[in-house]
Amino acid sequence: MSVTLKSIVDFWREYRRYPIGLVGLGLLLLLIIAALTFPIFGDYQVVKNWLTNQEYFQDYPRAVPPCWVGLLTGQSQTQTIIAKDAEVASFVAVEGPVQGEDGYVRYRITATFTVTGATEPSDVALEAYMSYQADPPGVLIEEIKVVRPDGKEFYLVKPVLPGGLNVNLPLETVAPTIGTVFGYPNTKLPGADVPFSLVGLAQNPVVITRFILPTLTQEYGAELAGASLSQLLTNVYRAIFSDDIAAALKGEDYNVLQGDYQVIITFAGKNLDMEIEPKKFVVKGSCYGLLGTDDKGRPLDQGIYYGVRWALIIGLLTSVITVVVGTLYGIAAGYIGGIVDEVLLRFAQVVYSLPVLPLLILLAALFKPNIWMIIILIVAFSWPGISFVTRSMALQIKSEPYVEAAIAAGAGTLRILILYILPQVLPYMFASMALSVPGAVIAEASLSFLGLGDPDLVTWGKILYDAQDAGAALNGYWWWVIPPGLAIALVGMTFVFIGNALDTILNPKLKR
Amino acid sequence: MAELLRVENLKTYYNTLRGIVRAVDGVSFTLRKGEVLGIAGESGSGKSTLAWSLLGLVPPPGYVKEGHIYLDGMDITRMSEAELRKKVRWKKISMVFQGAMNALTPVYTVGRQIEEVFKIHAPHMGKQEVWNRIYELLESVGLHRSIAHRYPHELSGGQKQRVVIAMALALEPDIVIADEPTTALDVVVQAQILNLLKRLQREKGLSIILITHDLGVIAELAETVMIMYAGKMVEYGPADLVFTRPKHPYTEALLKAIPRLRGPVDKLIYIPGQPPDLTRPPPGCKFAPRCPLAMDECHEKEPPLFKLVDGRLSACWLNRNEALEAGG
Amino acid sequence: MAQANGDIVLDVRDLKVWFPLRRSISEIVTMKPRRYVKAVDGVTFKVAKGEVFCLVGESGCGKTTTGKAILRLVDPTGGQVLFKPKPEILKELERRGIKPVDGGYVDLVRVPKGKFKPLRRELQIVYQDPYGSLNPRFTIKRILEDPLIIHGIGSPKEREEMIARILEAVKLTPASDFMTRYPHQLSGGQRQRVAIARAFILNPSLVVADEPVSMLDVSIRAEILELLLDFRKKYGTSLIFITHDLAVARYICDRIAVMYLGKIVEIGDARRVIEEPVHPYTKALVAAIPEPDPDNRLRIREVPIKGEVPNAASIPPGCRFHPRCVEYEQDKERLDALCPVKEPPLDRPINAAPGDERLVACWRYIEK
Amino acid sequence: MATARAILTRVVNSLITLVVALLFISAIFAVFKVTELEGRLAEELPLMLQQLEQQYRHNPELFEEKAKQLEQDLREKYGLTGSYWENVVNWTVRLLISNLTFNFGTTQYSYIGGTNDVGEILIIALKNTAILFVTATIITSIIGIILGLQMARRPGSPLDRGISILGMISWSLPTWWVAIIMLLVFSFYLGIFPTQMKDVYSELARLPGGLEYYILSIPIWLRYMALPVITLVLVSFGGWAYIVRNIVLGVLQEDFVMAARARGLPERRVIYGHVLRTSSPPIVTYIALSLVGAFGGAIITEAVFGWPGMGLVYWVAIQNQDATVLVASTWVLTVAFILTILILDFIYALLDPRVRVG
Repeated sequence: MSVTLKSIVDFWREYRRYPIGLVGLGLLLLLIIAALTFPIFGDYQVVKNWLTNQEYFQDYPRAVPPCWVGLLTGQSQTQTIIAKDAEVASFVAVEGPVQGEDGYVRYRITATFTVTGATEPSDVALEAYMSYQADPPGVLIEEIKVVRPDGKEFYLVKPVLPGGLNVNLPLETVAPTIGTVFGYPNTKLPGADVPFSLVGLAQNPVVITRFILPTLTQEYGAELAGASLSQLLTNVYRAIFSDDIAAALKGEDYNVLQGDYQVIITFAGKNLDMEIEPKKFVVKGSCYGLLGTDDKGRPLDQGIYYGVRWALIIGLLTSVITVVVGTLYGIAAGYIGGIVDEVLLRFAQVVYSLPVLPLLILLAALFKPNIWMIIILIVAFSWPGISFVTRSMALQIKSEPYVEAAIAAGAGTLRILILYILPQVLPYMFASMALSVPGAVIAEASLSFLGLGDPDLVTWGKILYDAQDAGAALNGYWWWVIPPGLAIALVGMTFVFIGNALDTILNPKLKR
Repeated sequence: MAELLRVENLKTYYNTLRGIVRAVDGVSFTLRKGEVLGIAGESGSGKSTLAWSLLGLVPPPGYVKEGHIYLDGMDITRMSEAELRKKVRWKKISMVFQGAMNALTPVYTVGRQIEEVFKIHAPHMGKQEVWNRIYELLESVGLHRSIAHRYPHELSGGQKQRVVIAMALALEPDIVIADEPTTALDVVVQAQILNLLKRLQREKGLSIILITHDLGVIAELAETVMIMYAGKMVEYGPADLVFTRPKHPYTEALLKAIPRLRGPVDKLIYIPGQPPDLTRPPPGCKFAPRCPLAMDECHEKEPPLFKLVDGRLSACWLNRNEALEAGG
Repeated sequence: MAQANGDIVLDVRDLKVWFPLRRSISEIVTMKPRRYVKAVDGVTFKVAKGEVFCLVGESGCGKTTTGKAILRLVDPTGGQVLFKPKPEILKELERRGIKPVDGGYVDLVRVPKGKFKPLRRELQIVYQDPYGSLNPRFTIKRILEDPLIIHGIGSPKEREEMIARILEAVKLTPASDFMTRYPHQLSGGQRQRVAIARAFILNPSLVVADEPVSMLDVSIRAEILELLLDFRKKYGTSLIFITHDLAVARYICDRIAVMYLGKIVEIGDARRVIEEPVHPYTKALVAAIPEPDPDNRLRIREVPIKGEVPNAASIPPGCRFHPRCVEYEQDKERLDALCPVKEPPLDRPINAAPGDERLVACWRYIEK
Repeated sequence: MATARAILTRVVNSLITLVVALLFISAIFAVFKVTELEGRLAEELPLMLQQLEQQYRHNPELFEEKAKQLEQDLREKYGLTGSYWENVVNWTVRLLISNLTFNFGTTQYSYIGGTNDVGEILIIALKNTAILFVTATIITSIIGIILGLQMARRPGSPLDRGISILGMISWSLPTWWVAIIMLLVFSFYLGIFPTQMKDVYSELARLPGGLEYYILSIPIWLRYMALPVITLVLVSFGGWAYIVRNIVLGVLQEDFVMAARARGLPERRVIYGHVLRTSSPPIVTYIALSLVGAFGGAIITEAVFGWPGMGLVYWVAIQNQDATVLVASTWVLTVAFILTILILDFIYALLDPRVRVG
């Protein structure tokens, strides 16, 4: 026992001398930690919904870069906020009931957020549970406005008359009901989650023509002369965040106005008793998280974080099985020798000279295998390389005088194999295991990249497939392309470094 | 006879991780024209390093620390690589390498490799002339000329050794260094190769430096013998004297350790222990720890090379009284 | 120590080891018979108890293969190897269903591989290369313990004592110091002593020593030879000593067999054979050996032999030495009907001195 | 004599490999095909039977007969007359023949060259793949060998360490990913190179005919090839250099190197004439191995660049689920691949006199 321990200690002493090997070991530790901590720090829901449920990602900004980019380039960005349940309170305030002198009871939702980026947030969305009772039934929306940092108020809903003058009429005649805006039957609203989207509202033709345009023309009438309706229709949302509202509306250059914004929604009704419970508040900023999002809004950091475990599983499992199969095959061929060796060797050569990837592609395209099948397929094509080396090692060790001396001392075949041949082959096995990890990881990634991976698995290859499918390179979505590839390379490098150090220790010819 | 080569206090060291290996540590000798110098020593005594030093070919991390090697008055240790190549190697000094099996490039025919030597060193020679010379060379070492068109792996050990000797003679150098020229050959072939060397040496008046661990082989050829131990020369003198009346305990022990083919079967003696670690040599005489005659002094002070009455050199304190002077 | 005392441990009769050659495609097509490398081609000799028997010859003459075939490390193609094990081993073999040939001998060639194990205690080998013959991953203790474990000898404590004793016997002292070391921490000579210890730890009746000193420095060879002779004396072990060096053979051997191309050409008392060789090949061998005698420098050494050793796959017909034989050349007319035609048997030479037990395979000397 | 034997062994080996590959490809496709056709049959047959039943409502006996006839006809049409495995075997044989005769039929999708004949598509694709791959391999080998030699001559030097690490890193990079990055940098951000390499054809179509065509087409080819070639070279030269270094380092320790130096040969001659020449057989072996390794990555790289080669054919065929083209291209690629290895084997035998004779 102590002999084994001593040899391990000796080995470590030798290994320590290879900085590259130490780097590899450090990286491996990091990767293992990453793989193990996903359940703690990762968002499993994201990964679960990644492939199947696009709805889940509707709150995320789409195809936005990571937020740290702003720090590097000096360009400010608008942070994405996705607040749920309890967190919502820090962004959204609900006031009410307020009994107005005009006989209406009012409730007001105020959502506050900050725009710091050079581009406007792609959406500001709110979801709240609402239920109400009113007599007479019906809830009106008195106004929806955005209060901008420059103090201007941008009305999305404001009761006005076609003539442009605000007349003191009862609200019922001028204000829309909750259903007109939010699409619910206006008579009775039982308790329900009601969604609100700034983009949705600002791009809703009905809302624009009935409410927004009248208020805008009232204010910017002169400046907007000559702008076409369709222009106005498409540019309303941008105008909300523009330092020059009119220019933005006309589609001219403008800058995003930075600062604190408030979205205020006021409900009103006679004898209104409302329950408003904000559930979710979302600002789809111009950046997201550590690694940005893809074109479906999926947060790439989670996908890549999750991918670590599968890369390690695929890489290690494939290489371990490959090496074990190859080694046993090689040792068997080498040790038995004779005609058996000849046949085994010939077969291995045949498998070896098949073009692996095309065959893998064919198999994967025809039979749509799951990840375990893919691993088995990769192993099926990659064991011969190992078997050649172990075969010649077995042949060489078999002819060493000390093995013959053991036979002369009466040692049986099993004893020779286990005590004499295996210990010599074992270090080589470890080295080749490490060195064949990158190949396995790349092979799986390649299949996934072609869209032939396990359909139920989020892997780096699959993320890259989506990127390629969306033309990420040609659209400049570098954050979608670089990190998954780097992650693959990192796993590969980890094991190449370790394998290389092992190889150098085992192969004295390469030393110095 | 004229002095061809003079080596003065040559020190060739290797820088290794474990420390400096003093492979050759202060060796001096001269070689006259037509003289055969045998250098004998066991593994690790520095004899091959000495040979490499003479051609300026010490492989890194080795280097000539100090000393001079004068060839025709020029100091080889001061020469640039280009000068060595043009003036010394093969033209003046050629070498028959240890393990001739591996001294030939496996991918070229034998003739082509000899041809290359002429191409580099005698570019004026015509192709026909060169090939005639190649055939002549091969025949002079007892090979058929068709051997020129064969690859090294097609030849037997003895044939390869002959080819290597023929190649060494190509430019008619003054000195041939033969490093273990017969090791790994069977006795019959060994005898043939030794005969060949003997014949060539006589015919051409060659100077040969013969390096081997086999005192029997040295006795076949060498006029003068140098015995090396742990990078030092311990005895140097005419073969007749060194073999019959050794003056260093190491030489004496070596001779007594060899079983003989003729004469009474004496009990062999052996030298206990093993050669010193050259990175940490013992103080005093390097042989003292294994020497049956070692005195206290031997462990402390390194003996100089004493020049004895009969002209021999011996590095042993026992010879102090007999010595004419302490040379070295 | 001659064989006269009749206590023969090993009796090798007509031993053959042929290695089949791969046939080329044209040979397969033309259905030519398979060719063989006849490494050992009918070798016969006896080894007495406590005797040092030498096999000498040039590389490729089959001396090592003969040694390994006796130990069944190489499978013989034919012949008999009669070996007399110690009584307790013999009993063990009988228990395993191996019937001894008369006189307590076992034919090693006919013992099935699966039942050979008890015999391994009796037959051991020391190799030429001290660097390759010890498992680099085992400590010295483990190397020496392995044979004991394989044969189930002793408790761990007893085994350790045995190892200590044998290490002292091969002068690796203090034993405890060497036990924990690995082979790479030893010098060549020390390793060879470990190899000898391993061979003798099972107290075998026969040890094959395959060029045990040829890779060692001259200054320590004598010590290793001494050690082998010591063990022989102490335990009465018989030694088959394989060497290419006639001088070493003369020093250590009682009897000697000179091999050429898989056959013994001359066999007899070591001193006699070397000092007065009869077979032309032996003569050539003896003549070829350089000795540290400065007088040699002055003469060209005459080696009475022609050409080079032919390939063992194409052994010349008749006497396999005749194409290189100088004496055949000289006496061609008389010998032409014999040498190139008929293989000479091993026989007493006609002019043998009385008491000379030597046998020679040469028509020139046996033909009456 | 012995040379003939060595060559024959290699040819036989390649033939065996081809047969195994052929059987393998045909058989797995047959399994797929039979399964697919069975599925189609199971879908179509009930519908047609329903129709038939309507037609022969009044004559159940005739219906039985007609129904049997219908199933029989359909099965024959699809080649599904036997049991499942019989069908697979039948299909395998059918595919074997079409593969062996390179008679792959047509496809409904459009690939390259404006043809629907699978054979023609593959010829164009293979040619383009060869152009790209051979160019890249030649450049890589030259750089790799020169760098490797320099590294071996000074082991442990900054150059040696640097390239070694680069080699290790590139060993862990998927080639096609590097291709995406290259596109991102050079085509998207810098706009130096075109993005879709298959556009080379539309550009070539604009050229005049005759001799002028050949002269003018070269720079166009070069412009479109540049980025893919740079990518392939960039990814593999480090690994090459590292392997060459290790092979050469081994050879440098051989005795004949010092012997050659002792003969006064100039260092260049020692290194290139003796060391490199002796290292060349293992280096050629390594070329073969690296082709095996790099090939897969390279064809996916083609797909990324839209280079009109086998990779693009694969990519499109996978998107279209075009099994016919997939199988045909796998077979063609396998044949090309095994032939390449065979040729390299011959080169090896030519370079190494030991193999040439023994």
